[in-house]
Amino acid sequence: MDLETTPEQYKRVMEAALLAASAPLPVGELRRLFEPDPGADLVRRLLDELRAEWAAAERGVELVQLAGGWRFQTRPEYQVYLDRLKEEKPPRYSRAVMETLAIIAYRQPVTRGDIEDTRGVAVSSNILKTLESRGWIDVVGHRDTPGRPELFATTRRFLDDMGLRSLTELPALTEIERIMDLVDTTQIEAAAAATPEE
Amino acid sequence: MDLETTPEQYKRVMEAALLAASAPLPVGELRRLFEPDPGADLVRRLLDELRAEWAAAERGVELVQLAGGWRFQTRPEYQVYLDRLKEEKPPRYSRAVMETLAIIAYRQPVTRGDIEDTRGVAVSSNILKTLESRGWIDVVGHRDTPGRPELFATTRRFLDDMGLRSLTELPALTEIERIMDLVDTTQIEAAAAATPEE
Amino acid sequence: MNLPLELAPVESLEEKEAVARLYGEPLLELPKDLYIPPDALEVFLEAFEGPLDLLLYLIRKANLNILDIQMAPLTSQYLEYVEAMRATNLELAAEYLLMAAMLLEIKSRMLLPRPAREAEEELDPRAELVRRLLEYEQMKMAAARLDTLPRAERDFEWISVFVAEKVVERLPEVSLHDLQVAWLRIMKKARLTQHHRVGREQLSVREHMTAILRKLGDGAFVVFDTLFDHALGPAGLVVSFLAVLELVKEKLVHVTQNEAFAPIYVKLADGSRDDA
Repeated sequence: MDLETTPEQYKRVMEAALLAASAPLPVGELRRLFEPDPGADLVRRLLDELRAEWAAAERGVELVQLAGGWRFQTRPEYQVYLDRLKEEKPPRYSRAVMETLAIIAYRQPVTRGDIEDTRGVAVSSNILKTLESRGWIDVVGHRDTPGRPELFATTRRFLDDMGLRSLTELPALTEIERIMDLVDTTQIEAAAAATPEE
Repeated sequence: MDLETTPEQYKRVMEAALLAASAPLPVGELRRLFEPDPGADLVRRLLDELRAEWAAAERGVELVQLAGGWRFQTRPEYQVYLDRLKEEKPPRYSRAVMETLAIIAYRQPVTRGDIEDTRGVAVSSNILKTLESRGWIDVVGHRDTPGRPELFATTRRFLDDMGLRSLTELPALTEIERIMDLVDTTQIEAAAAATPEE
Repeated sequence: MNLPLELAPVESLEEKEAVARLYGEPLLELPKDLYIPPDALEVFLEAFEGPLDLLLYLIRKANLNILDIQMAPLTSQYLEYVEAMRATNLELAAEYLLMAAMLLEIKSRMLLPRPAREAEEELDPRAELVRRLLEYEQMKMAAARLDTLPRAERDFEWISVFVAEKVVERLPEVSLHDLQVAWLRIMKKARLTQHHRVGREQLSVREHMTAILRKLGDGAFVVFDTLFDHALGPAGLVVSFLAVLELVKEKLVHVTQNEAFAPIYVKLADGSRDDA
């Protein structure tokens, strides 16, 4: 009734069991797949081979050894793809965060005071912290005025994440600003909301 | 930010998603893995390639197309091994359960009364509960007769679990149908018409 | 018309299985006189799914064509079973009695002489029973076949490998378009449109301002010349120079020169303690 039990066949059985398992399988458990018991050493050796085979094939799934045993799991690099299958909507930054980022990007280097002047409202520390922890802005100096306020600018990382080579590739606004005078802001916002995620 | 997107890379991503999925993935869902959308044709072609690759490697796991989409599953020949790791045997369904399931599958949508007419015995609530909790049947409506009895039908999960892509892939009923042809059909129909609905 | 109904292999297997509990006696060889030990009768009857199932069995046992049922022997056999059930105090399902009544009714109708003129319209009293038997048999066989299909969890397992997720907060995605919209909103709100036109040149100056500030980041004096990357070409150098001027104007850097033609030094306005 058993399939032929070459080392190759052992591996195929272990692989199927590991792929189908809902929890890590310890070596002792994997030995139970076979009759007679192939012994811990053989099972361990085959596990190592199996791990190497999957690694060599550069698959999105890898065999890993954990405290609780062995299991297949997706490689972290693939999370970005798998996340797309999730139903939940991607989080969005608040309008305040986006406006602050825009001011820093287009007017850098700027102080918090500059941002507040432009937006007409106070800028909470949380907003700046959000952008700093994202690695998109940092402090590049201090303005030589009373209080020596910090000067914020965008980072290399910001350009990378936006797919830009330089700030000059930011969308030029003069043209649009002229159109803006004719268009109500709410319309633009509505259009922006309707634009599919890029 | 994305990995390089060669056909090979596409396949690795789809493979990882399919191996990790907890339900069959339809083509439309698989397209969402990529930006920009590679289109249904490319995804289908790559799925076929992927299935062929796994089949050629003679693994214990195969890629199959089901009603709900594509999914990896272990090959039945390997079950004898995998069963050895199981704490408890999967439920064996009684004839009453299987007959009820067959009537719902082939005659859907049907009421409990329809099932009882066909089987000639009362259908216990347990039987229907067993099938409902397995996710194989559900209530799809009510018949517009006194008491508004519930109408049962099979689910997509039923097809998936049975390895079917659609109800038309259910085993054919031909043998009996051939015999039915030999019966004086008019007589039987007349008899059926004469029988008051219960 | 006399086509013998053959049981599907699966089904006959199942039948044998069900009655194998009867002292290993195959079902088809049960004694005709119906002597079944009372404790076995229960098991025997449990093997049936109901009166239709029992009738089908009786028809098969007598090797009858289902379409040519001899009502008399079938009915008497059926009644013997029902009587046996009653005698052993088995809980008698209503369905069995109902079927008995139906059989008797069919039998009696067949015994009645038919008036000649009605003969054509009169239905064969067995037709409804045959229809139900065939319908049931069909579903019974379908159930048996359904049971042989490879089934998840019994014959194969689903694959669902663990998804290794970094426990990181999911970060919002921001597109250039989002940025543009944000900026335009500010412009509109602040009515700055006329005063602050941001074009490519300005941005390029601002980019260099940031770059120079980063070069001066450690607060040390830096030789003016080294702020310029000659690889940028003449246009780039001009922009860099404009950036330094802008930084001076905005009081972001200090530029010092001890004497004419001496090296020019630049340092952050917020530099070290000796800045004052």
